[in-house]
Amino acid sequence: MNDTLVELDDLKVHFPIKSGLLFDRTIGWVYAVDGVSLTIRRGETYGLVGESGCGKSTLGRGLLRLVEPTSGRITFDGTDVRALEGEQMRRFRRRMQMVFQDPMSSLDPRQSVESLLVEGLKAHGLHKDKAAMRTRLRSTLDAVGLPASALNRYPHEFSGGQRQRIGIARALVLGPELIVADEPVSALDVSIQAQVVNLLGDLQDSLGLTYLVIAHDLAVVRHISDTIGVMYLGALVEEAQADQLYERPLHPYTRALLSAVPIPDPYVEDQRERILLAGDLPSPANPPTGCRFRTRCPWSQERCAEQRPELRVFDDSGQRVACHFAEEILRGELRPHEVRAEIVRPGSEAAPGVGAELIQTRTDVPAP
Amino acid sequence: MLRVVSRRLVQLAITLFALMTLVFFWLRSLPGGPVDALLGERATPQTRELLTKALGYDQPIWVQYGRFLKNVLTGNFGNSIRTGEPVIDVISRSFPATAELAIAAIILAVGLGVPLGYVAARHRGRVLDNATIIVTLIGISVPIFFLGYLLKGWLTQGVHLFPPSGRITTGLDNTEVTGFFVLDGLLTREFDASADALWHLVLPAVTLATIPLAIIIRITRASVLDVLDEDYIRTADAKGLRNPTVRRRHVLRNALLPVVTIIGLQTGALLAGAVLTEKVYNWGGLGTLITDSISGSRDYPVLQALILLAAVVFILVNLVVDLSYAVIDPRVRVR
Amino acid sequence: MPLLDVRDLSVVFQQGGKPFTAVDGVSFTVEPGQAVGLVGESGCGKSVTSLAIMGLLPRRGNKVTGEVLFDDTDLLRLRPQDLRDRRGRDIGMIFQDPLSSLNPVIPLGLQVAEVLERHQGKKRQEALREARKLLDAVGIPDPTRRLKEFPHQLSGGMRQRALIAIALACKPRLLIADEPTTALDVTIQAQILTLLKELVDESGTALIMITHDLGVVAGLCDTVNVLYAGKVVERAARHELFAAARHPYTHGLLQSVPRLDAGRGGRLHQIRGSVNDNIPWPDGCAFAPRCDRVIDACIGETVPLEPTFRGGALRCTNPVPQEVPA
Amino acid sequence: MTRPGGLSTLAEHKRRRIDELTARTAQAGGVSLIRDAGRRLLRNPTAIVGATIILLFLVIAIFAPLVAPHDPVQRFPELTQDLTVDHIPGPTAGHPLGSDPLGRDFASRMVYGARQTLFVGVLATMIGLLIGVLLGAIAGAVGGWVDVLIMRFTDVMLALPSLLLAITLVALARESTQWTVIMAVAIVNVPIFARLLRGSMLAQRESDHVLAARALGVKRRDVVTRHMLPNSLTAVIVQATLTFAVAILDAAALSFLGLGDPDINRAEWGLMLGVDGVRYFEVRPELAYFPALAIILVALGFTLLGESMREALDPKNRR
Amino acid sequence: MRASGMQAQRRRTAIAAGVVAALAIGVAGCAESDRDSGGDEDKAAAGGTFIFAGAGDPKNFDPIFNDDGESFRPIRQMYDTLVTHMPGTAELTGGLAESWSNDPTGKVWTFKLRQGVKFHDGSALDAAAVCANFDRWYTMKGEAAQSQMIYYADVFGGFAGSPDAVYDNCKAQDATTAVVTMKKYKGAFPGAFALTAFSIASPTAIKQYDGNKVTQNGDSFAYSAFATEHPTGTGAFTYGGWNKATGEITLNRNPDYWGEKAKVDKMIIKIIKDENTRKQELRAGAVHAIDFPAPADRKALAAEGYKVLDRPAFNILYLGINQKNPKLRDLRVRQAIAYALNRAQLVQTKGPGGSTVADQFMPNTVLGYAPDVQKYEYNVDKAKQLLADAGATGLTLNFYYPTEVSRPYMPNPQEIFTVLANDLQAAGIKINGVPRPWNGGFKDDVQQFGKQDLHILGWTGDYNDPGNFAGTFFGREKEEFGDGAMTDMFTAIGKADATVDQAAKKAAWEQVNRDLAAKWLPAVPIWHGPPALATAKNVEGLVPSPLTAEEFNTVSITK
Repeated sequence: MNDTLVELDDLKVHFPIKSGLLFDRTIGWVYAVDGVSLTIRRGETYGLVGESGCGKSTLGRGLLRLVEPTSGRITFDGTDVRALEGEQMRRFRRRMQMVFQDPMSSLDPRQSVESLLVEGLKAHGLHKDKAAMRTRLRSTLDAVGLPASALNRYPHEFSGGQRQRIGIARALVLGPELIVADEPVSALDVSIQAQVVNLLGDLQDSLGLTYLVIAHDLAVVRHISDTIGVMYLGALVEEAQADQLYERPLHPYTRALLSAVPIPDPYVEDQRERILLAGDLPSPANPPTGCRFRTRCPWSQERCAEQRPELRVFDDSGQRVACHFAEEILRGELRPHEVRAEIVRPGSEAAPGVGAELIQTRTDVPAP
Repeated sequence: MLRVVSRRLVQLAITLFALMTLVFFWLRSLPGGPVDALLGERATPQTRELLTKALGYDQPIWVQYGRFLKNVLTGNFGNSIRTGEPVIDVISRSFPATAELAIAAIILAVGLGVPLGYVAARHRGRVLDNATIIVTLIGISVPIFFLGYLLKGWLTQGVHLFPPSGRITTGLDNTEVTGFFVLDGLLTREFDASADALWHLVLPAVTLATIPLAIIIRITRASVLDVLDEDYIRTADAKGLRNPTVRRRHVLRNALLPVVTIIGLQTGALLAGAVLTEKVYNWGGLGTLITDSISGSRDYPVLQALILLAAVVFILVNLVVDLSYAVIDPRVRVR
Repeated sequence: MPLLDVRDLSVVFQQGGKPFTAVDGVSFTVEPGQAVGLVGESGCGKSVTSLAIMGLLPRRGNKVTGEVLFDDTDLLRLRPQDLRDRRGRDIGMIFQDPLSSLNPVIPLGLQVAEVLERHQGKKRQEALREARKLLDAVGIPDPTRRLKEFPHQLSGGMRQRALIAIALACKPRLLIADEPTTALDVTIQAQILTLLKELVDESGTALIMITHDLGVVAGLCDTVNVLYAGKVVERAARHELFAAARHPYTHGLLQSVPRLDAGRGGRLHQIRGSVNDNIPWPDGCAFAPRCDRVIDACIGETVPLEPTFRGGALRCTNPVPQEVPA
Repeated sequence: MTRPGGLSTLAEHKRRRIDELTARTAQAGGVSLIRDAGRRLLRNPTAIVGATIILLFLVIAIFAPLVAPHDPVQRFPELTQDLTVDHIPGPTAGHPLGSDPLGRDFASRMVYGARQTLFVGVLATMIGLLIGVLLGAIAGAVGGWVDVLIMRFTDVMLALPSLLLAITLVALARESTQWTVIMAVAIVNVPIFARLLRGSMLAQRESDHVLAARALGVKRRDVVTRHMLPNSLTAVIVQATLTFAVAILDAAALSFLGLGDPDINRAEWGLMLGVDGVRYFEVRPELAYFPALAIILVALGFTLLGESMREALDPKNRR
Repeated sequence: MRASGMQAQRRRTAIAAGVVAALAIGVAGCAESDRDSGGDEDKAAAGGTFIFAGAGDPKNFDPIFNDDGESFRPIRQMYDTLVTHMPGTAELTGGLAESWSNDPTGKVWTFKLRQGVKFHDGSALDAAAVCANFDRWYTMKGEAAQSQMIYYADVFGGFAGSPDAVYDNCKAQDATTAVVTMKKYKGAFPGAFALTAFSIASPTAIKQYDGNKVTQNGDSFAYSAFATEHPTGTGAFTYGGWNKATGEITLNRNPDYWGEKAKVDKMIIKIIKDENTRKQELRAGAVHAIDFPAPADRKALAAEGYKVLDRPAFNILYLGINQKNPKLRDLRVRQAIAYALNRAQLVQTKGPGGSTVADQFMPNTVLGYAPDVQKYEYNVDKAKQLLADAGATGLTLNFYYPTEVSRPYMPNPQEIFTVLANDLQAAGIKINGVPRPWNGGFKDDVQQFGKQDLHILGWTGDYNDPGNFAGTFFGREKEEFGDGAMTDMFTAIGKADATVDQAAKKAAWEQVNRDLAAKWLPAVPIWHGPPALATAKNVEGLVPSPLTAEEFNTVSITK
């Protein structure tokens, strides 16, 4: 039996930048996800790390088709997900669920926990048998460590950790095979993070779930993942087994990332050597030519500007890397040089005023 | 910037065209109208027929529309039914009156509203603040025509503090240059005329300013409170800047951003308020023109042009607001 | 003599109905050139403490008691205008969100320059020249152009650098950094932390580092104060603290954070409940409802902060036993 | 003695107390956000004042026949006999506020005025709300060219200031009845409601909880009706409360301009103020003062309530 | 008191002037004043400026193209008619014609003109000029112009080429004798010669300023320079300009006027539409006289020392009954309606001051007024009885009334309607009130389409002739009354109107009035409500005219 659950092949998600005199025309694209291929095995946890704006969240949503991918192929348990249409897709969602970063905003404040959980069941016609539904709710709540009395309470009455449990319960109640967890702990207090991390682990053990965990915190990802993919500016730059990646990072970006994560141990900290990257992440609307990391890479060469490196299998360990000079760097043949920081303008998506239109309320308009 | 302007202008043109077409066909489908208005009570049926023909109402509607469109595109909005003058003349004569009134009102509203709002915010939760809130709420709730009547009744009758109506004392032979009487008096050195016009301006301007004033106070207050909560004010304080510097440089400038938007909206809305105020004070501006063109006479040519004008003013004012917003707020400039 | 001596600082918010004690008798000192960490989760009072030191808490609706001795002057008792003279000159501060902490409508140059104008009496042109140098010093490329630019035109890291330039413009003797890297990406965080470290080391400025991230403190601070529910629960030199945390909270916190250099898997240590779980009476240890080591004394009596023999302090009746060094 | 140190009975007791407290909050039952906001509202004196005013007038409106001394349209001989063009009888026995210009009992008209005024205000607001919400919901839910079309349409309407639009609408109406006024005032608010709802729905559409619902595989229709609409309606309801005050004032202004409800038999404050109040101001100022006061109070009531609702629902204030 | 008020204002103005002047230093000087340096105030001391507050804008100043009182007011000061009314009455007297006569057929009118009368442009008024006016009207070209000659179309039946045209020709027998020949007799003459619309204008000026040019533009008409800028007549005042921005029409004293020369140097007609504001301006001393003070203000103004001048009633307000409704064809139902109305109370509570209950469709000053018509005193029981007799109990009627309008005979239609409807309801007639804007449907629905069962409307007389009252309403079949079947009424009125002999005419009209009240009752007359004027105490010589046709040459302002 094939143990691959999810396979992405050259997935691209591009967002149009629109502007126009009267009707909006597309004047450019944000290359949020620009050609990612990866495989997630059944029952494993695939960790996706990268800094904000690297496209990791978009990848997760694209995978679930919550944003429509521009091109590429998504295969879930042998099914071509992108070929599913309307009702088919809707029904298929039962098998792949999502856990969000901010449990407050992802839970409809107007609905009680019960109706939040029942909603998914209803959508898939699982609410008909009342008794079975009850049992299901109970067991799900139990699984995430919430009392049954939580059912008739509302999200804002819970603490952050509990809310995230509700969010997980909502995903679990449908009995999915894959859960995409987008920054599941980053909004939580340090002392609560462990609870949720443990919960995710427990659930995987007991239910045989497959996770795609998206996070910026490399330590958390390392802790829970089997395989880790590192994203930079819309593309996967390196992928390896968790330990392998930590032991032997190949891509300069991975190296920098690893060296930047603070470790709560002064002895370690005092001895660490940091690879400090210069400057900021370039705008995904206007990515550099060739290797996207070259503008900040201390090992960059001329070739990096001309040719975009493929994600290639490095050696037998299955570690994959997208760097022309991974071998040279590993062997220490290439010396790092100094990089001048370039000024990077915040992308248009960060511009203020985007969002709900400003609506003038009528108190602001004179009455007679 | 240019993009915003051109986008708005295209929008304006389309809006105007839609409005124009809508209004034209709608008016043609209404009972009464020009024929009735031109005839008075004494017309014979023959005269009525004659008139219908003279106005071309016997022609198919699309012919009439084509003619109307052609006229409008050449800047000809026809003649007023009520006065027989070209509509353009009627409107361009009334415009300065309303503009003068509106500008005075805006100056009053902004000049008083911003400081009052600021003071209220600085005294948040205290008596002064609460009093301001209550007064402004009442200000918003008062029908302004009634307020106008009260002011007029109290200050022009018995005690003749102000003239009860009009823009200038009747018979005062002032020379018109721009149609802004106060300004004209200055330009022509007829200072008594200028003063007289100013004197006439006080009550109407106060009346018209009431609601914008109340709103500007409220917005300023809210906005200042918001800004005071901002992190950069904390930064400014952490720098040890002196209070006046913080207030001027950091608080006011940011607090004025929403106020500018409101001023823009209010300027457009003043036109509506002017209808009431001008009626109360017999102020011969656009407001009066609107009521005169509807009430009794149904002066549709004028009405048509006025609707278009109101739309133009409203949209242009908002464009100006957007532009000034861009001037004040660098964040908007990028787009 | 310590540069800053905070003694029994309390802040009580009185907005709405019940008064809420955000900071409850916090004491600590900062020696010149020393880096002191204030660590705790959200709501533990660490930011309020820093604002209270700076006198930046809103004047209405709260009560600040205790003493904040800076150079033997009690900052809490200074007249507002005198305090303003010190802020920005003697004490600089940087904040968590560099975007909202910079005024969006004022050019960067002026925002740096105005603090020089204020405290060093420089003229605008001179101050701008100085500002250019400062921006350069904090690693902002092409500083001449940046002077005329606005905060939204810079990336997050550059904004934080600008904020640091402002805070350090007058070469203060104390810098308070309130979660300066929380809003930033890891690689940028590393840049900023390195920068801070360099600047502090070079200038001999003392630093109060406020953060929830134990990792950040581990690399930066000499002494670490751990706060819980408005109280200092443990204080230690960083090597001691990370090696042998005595307070169950500190201990649990260290155990619960996954470490990059640790292997995969296994359950993390977890602390029960949430920060909001408070005991419904004034006495006792605030951590008691979540504590695994709770005993009678934790619940019934006020637990004092007692000095430890290694120069730190501990507020616990039943501390974690010291591990035998391996 | 499972834990180090262990627990004595005292500590056990206290520990139980903690657990009880936790349990009690758990059993407190669901408090929805709305109810929570409602609770906050009840603690806000501004809201209380506003609601009290509205409630008071509502009671008067509902029980007008019981409160009013007389029929509001009946002309009383004892009043008409003293009534001339330049004299309107003041209070007499049985007529506490005297006569109106047609010899009707002014007090009764004031009382029934509550009914008519609230009727006009509520109806104008509701109609505007209904059409606006419908348009906004369609625009927000369907998107695409339908959205563009509806938004351009509201643009055209918003190009005229509200009262001006109302005046124009009345002038352009085929008939002049009470309904002309109500509809004119209602339509003026349509674009505001439509845009408000649409904007809010667009924001909702991008929000995490809608995304979450979609991820669950909830049907598109249910996503709109269960998530996007209800959460967007809050803003609309607040706006409606505020609109109410404006509607009454607009109606009064139209009356003053001679474009209001033509049936002066109808006791509506705006009409009473705008027509009789102004015309007979010198003969009997009370004809203006009383309706004006009533209008100001009601408008104030709704503004107070609306503003405090907005405050209560503002996430910024939910600390 | 007045004076002090004005002085006070002047003083304040002076202070303000100082302030403004201070502000203006440096700004001024771009434009030069074109004001005459003489100083108006000194001049005012001599004859003064008389400021009259009128209620509406005039249209233009060519008499023939106007039909409303607001236009006629300034026109009347600048022009004269051949025949005019004695001040304060509707009696005819010589105008530009010292005397007039007509032949026994009633078709040929001979006018003896005054000598030495000159138009404002210096040209002489002679018979040729008079005939030029008559010919101008008759031969006016173009639908646009013709459609605006409302009075001409009404009185003279039509234009050259029209079979209904009344006018035939005009001959200048000699310089001072003009002979106008009609195609048929019309009872309207000679009264109609006094219509302001038929004022005699300078043919030279008309020619010079292209007076016949009326062009259609959009939904309305543009008039010539003659009509708008160079009105040239023989009147006591010459045209001084119309400042539309301030709504002021200035008229200057004509020092060469043939009649009583104006006592003031200048008069200004200030247009103030709101009655309340007119009153306040009068009180503030900014105007000397106002038109149409609100009925409600009469008492207060009089008490404060202002003169409230009632114009003798020359109008009629009636309740129209539309016989298209078969129920209303029954005379008993119409009488029931008449009995049901408490008109005395209506006059008391809502009538303009000095108004009287009308029992017929013309005031008692008009020839043919019959004192002995059936009166229909208020009697609800009788009304109910009549309705029962006619089998019309439970009758529901659509009652149309105008909004957005105020006429001299109908200051407040909504109130009048409400009271009348109330009365009718009391008699058991259900009333369905239908309000329509005056120009936005009322006139259309009522006069053109006759959609109503009942309506209120009225009329202000143009000249003293019964045909101008009852004849206008009931002389022919009208949609307004749906009275197509009442041929005997049309015949009787036609006959009375065609009677040349004055005594016979009087008798015929008296009978018409009696029959209108008792036999036909096509409408119920409500009241004659004279509109008033109010002046400041120091205004002398203003004689109110029943036709609202005051001439201001007699007005003076005392100190």
